[in-house]
Amino acid sequence: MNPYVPILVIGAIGFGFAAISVVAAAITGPKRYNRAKSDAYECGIEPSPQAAGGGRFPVKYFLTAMLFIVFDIEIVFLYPWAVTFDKLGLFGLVEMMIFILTVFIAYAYVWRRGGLEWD
Amino acid sequence: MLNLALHVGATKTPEAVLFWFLAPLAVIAALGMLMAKKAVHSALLLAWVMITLAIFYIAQDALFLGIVQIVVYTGAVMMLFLFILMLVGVDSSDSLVENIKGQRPASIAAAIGMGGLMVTLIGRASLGRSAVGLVAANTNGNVQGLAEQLFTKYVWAFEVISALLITAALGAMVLAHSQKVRSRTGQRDLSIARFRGDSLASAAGLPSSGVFARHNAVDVPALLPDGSAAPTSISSVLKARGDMIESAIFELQPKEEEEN
Amino acid sequence: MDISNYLYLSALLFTIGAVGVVVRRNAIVVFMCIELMLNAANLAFVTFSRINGNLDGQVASFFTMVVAACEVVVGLAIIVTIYRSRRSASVDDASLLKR
Amino acid sequence: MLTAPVLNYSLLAPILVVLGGALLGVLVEAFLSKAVRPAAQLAIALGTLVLSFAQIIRVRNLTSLTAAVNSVTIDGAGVFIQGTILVLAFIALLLIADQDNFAAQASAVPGSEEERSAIATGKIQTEIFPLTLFAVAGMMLFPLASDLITLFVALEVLSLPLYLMAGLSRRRRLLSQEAALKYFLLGAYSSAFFLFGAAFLYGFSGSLSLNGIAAAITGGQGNDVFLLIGIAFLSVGLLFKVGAVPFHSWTPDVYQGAPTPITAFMAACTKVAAFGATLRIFYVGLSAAQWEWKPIITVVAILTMAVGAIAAIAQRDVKRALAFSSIAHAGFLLTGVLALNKSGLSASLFYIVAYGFTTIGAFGIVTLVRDSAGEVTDLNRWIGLGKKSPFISGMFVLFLLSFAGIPLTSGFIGKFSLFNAAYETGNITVVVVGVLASAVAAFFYLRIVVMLFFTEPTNDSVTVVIPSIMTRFAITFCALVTVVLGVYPSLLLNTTQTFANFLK
Repeated sequence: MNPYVPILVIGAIGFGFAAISVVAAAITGPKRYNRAKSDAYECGIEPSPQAAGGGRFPVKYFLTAMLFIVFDIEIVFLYPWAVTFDKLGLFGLVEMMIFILTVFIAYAYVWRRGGLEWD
Repeated sequence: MLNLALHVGATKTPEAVLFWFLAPLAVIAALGMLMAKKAVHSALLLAWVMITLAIFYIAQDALFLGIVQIVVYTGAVMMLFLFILMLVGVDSSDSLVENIKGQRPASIAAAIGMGGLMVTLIGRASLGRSAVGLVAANTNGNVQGLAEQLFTKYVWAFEVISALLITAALGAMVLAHSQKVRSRTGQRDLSIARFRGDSLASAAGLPSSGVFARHNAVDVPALLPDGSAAPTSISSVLKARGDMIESAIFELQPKEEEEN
Repeated sequence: MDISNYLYLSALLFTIGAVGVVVRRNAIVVFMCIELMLNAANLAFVTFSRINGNLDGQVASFFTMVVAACEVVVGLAIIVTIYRSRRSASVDDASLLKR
Repeated sequence: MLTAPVLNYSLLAPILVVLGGALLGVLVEAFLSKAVRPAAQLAIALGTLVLSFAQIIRVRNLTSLTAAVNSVTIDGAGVFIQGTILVLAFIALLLIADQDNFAAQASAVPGSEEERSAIATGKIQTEIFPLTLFAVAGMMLFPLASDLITLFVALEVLSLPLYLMAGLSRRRRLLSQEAALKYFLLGAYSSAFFLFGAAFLYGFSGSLSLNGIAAAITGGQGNDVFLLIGIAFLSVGLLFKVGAVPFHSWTPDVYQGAPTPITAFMAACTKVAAFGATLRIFYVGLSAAQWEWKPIITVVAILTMAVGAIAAIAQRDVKRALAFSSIAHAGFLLTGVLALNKSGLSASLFYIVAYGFTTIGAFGIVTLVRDSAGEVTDLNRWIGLGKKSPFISGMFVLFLLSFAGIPLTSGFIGKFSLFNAAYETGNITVVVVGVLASAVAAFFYLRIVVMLFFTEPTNDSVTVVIPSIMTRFAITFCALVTVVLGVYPSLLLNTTQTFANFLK
C-alpha cells in the first residue's frame, strides 16, 4: 500500500479543494439570478428547448465509439508488450506484428467502407 | 459471515480498512443498479462498482489489471453504454426485450438461493494450505510477469483474440453503418451546379446576411441592389429551426412614384 | 481481514447480476447486469491468483476484460439495430417472439 | 531473455487456414468492387474449407499436447470433430450462399426507403462469408482447447459472429433482430456462468489447464467446495450452449427468428463444437470427479430428452418443432457424456455426424417451402405438400425418420450405439427415458408425415421453389449421408472407433 499513500493524499487534496471552492462560492458570492443567467450558454443564440433529433444522439457517434473500443483493446495489449520488449525479443516482435497486421485488416475494412467519415 | 473457516492468510490492516469501506459501497451500488428505474442511473452505479473493483485489483497486487479495468471497462465500455443510452433517450425505461413470463419469481428465488448457497459454501470451505501471495510472482513487476505469461504460455489465445476484434469491427459496421447510396456533393459539384444552373444570379455565391440590410443580425435578410430582400442570405440552420422572421417586412418600399 | 472476504463479495455481486438479468426488462440494463457478473468473475480470478500465488488468474481476468469489450461492441450494435427498427413503426411483425 | 514459445504451425494448420480465409474475406470486403464480391467471397469461403479439410486429412494421425504451448490438444477425437465441423460448414455454406435469405442492407431500418432502395439496387451483405469463417474457426478451436482461457476465447470467437448473423434475415426482420438480441443476451449470460465456474476451478487447482485440474482432483489436495462450485457453474455455461433443458428457452426462439440457413449452420455446427468441448472437459478435466457431477447431468439429460420430445408435439411452426427436436438430441448426446468410456465417446462422435447432416438437410428443405411473402414455416400450411412435390417432401420425411431413429437411417444407428454405451456403463434409467422419448418423438414425426402425404391440400399459395444447384447439392448430400450411414453404418463406425480417444 505504501507507494499509493501519496496518490491518496493528492486525491484527498484535490477533492478538498473542489469541495471548498464550491462551498465558499456559494457562501460568499452575491446571489442575483435572472432568466438570462440561468439559461444554458450558447454563444448568444437563444438555446432551443431540445436538441435536434429529440435529444438523442445519432448513430454515427455510436459507431465511432464502437470502433474506438476495438482499437483501445489493441493498445491495451501493446502496453505489456512494450514493457517487456527487451525480454521477449524477436518472437515477441513477430507475434505483435501478426496481431497488429490482423487488426489493421479490420481498420482497412472500416476505412474503405467509409466508417471513419463523419457525414 | 459467521463461519470463517477459510484461513488463507490474513491481510494487513490498511487493506482491511479499504475493503470494509469500499465493499459495502460496491454492494449497495450493485443493488442500486438492480433497482434503479432509469437506465442512466444503473449505468453510473455500475461504473462506480467497476472503479471499486479496480481499486481492489490494485490492492491485491494486480496493478496492471486495475489500470486496464479503468481504461477498458470504466473508460470505454461504460462510455459506450452511456452513448447507447443517449441514443435511445436518456429517460428511457421502456422494455426492449420480453423475458419469459411466469418464471420471474421462481428465478429470483432460485438465484437468491444460489447466492446464499454459494456464500455458505465458501464460508465452510477450508483451503488446506495458506495463501501464497503474489510477492514472488511479481518480483520483476506485475506488468512484466503478466506479459511473460501472456506472450509465452497464452500466446495462442492472444493471437486468436484478433479474430474477435475483427468480428467486432465487422459487426459494428454491418449493423450500424449506413452506406451512402449517392456520393457526397463536393466543392467541385457545387460550383458546377452554380454555373450550369438555371440562372447565373448566384454564381458569385449567395449574399450574406446583413449586407445592405436594415440590421446586422444573422436572422435579418440582406437587401439586393433593387431593395428587395434576399431570404437565401439567411443560414439554412435558422430556417430549419423556424427562427426566421418573415423577410418581406425588411424590404425597402419602392419610391418610384414620388420621384416621377 | 481474511482474503476470502473478496470471494464473498464476488459471489454477492455475481448473484446480484444474475438476479438482475432475470428481473429487468430493459435490454441495456440486462446487459449491464451481465457485465456485473463478468466483473464478479474477474474479482474471483484475481483473488484466486493471489491465493494460488501465480499469475494465471490475472491473465485469465485480462482476457475476460478484452473479450467482454468485444462482446459489448457486438451486443450494443444489436441493441441499437433493434431500437432503430422498433421506433419506425412497422407493424407487420408486431407479434414477434412472444408465446 | 525468455525462451520463445513454440507454435506447431503444421498441426494448427486447419484452424490457421480458416482464419486466413476469413481475413482474406475481410480484405475482399474492403478492396473489391461490389459486383465481384459475392462470387469472390463464396469461392474463398468454400476453397478455405476444402483446404482446411485437406490439412485435417494430413494431420489425422498425429497427436500433440503442445501444439500451441499447452493451449491446444491435437488428438483423435479432436481431429474427427474438426473434420465433421468442416464438412457440415461446407454444406451449410451452400445454403447460406443462396443470398435471397439475408437482409440487403442490415443497417437500413426495416420498412424504410433506404431498405427498399437497397433491395432494388440488388445490394448484398457479403460480410456473412467472413463472419461464417470466423465462426467456423472458433468452432474448430473450441473442442481442441485444453485450458480454460482458450476455451473461453474460442467460445466467444464462435458465438459473436452467430449473434450477428442471427439478426440478418431478409424477411420478418424484426423477428430476426429480436432473435439475435435474445441469443446474444442469453449467450453472454451463459458465458458469465462459464467464467465464474472457471474462476473457481482455477481457485481449486491453481491451474487453468484441464490436465492441471484433473491432476488436482486426483491429487486431492484442493478444496472440494471450490471444485463443486466450479463444476456447477462451468456446466451451466456449457449446458446453455448445447441447449439442455433448464437452460433451453432460447433455442426455439432463436432457431425460429434467425435466417434459416444460419439456423441450419447453428443447429449443426455449434452443437457439434459445443459437444466436442463438453466431452473433452468432462472426459479429460473432470472425469476423476465424476461422483460430483454425474447425478446432476443424469437428471439434466433425462429432462432434456423428455421436454424436447414432448414440447415438439405442441409446436405449430416447423422451425420451432425442429428446435425442440434438437433439444431432445442434446439430451441423447448427454448420455454419451455420462458414459465416460471409449464406446460412449465413439457413439457420441457417430451421433454428432448423423445429427449434423440430418439437421442441415431438414432446415435446407424449410428454405424451399415458400409463398409470395417468403418462407412458410406454419405447419398447417404444409398440409398436403407431399402431393405437390413428392420428392422434396419425401426427403423431408427421410430426415424426420432419421430424427426419430427409425431403422435404416443414420439416426437409428446413432441412438442405438449411444444407448448401448450408456447401458454398458449402467445408466439404465437414462436408456429407458431415452427410448420412451424416442417413441414420443416418433409419434410427432409420424404426424407430420401424415400431414404431408395423407391429407388433402387446403391452400394453394404455398409452393416448393425450384432449388438452386447449391441447395440441391446440399440437401441431396445430406439425404445420401443419412441413408448410407443407416444402411452401412460400419463405414463410419470403424472410423469413430479409431478416432475415439482424448489425449490427456
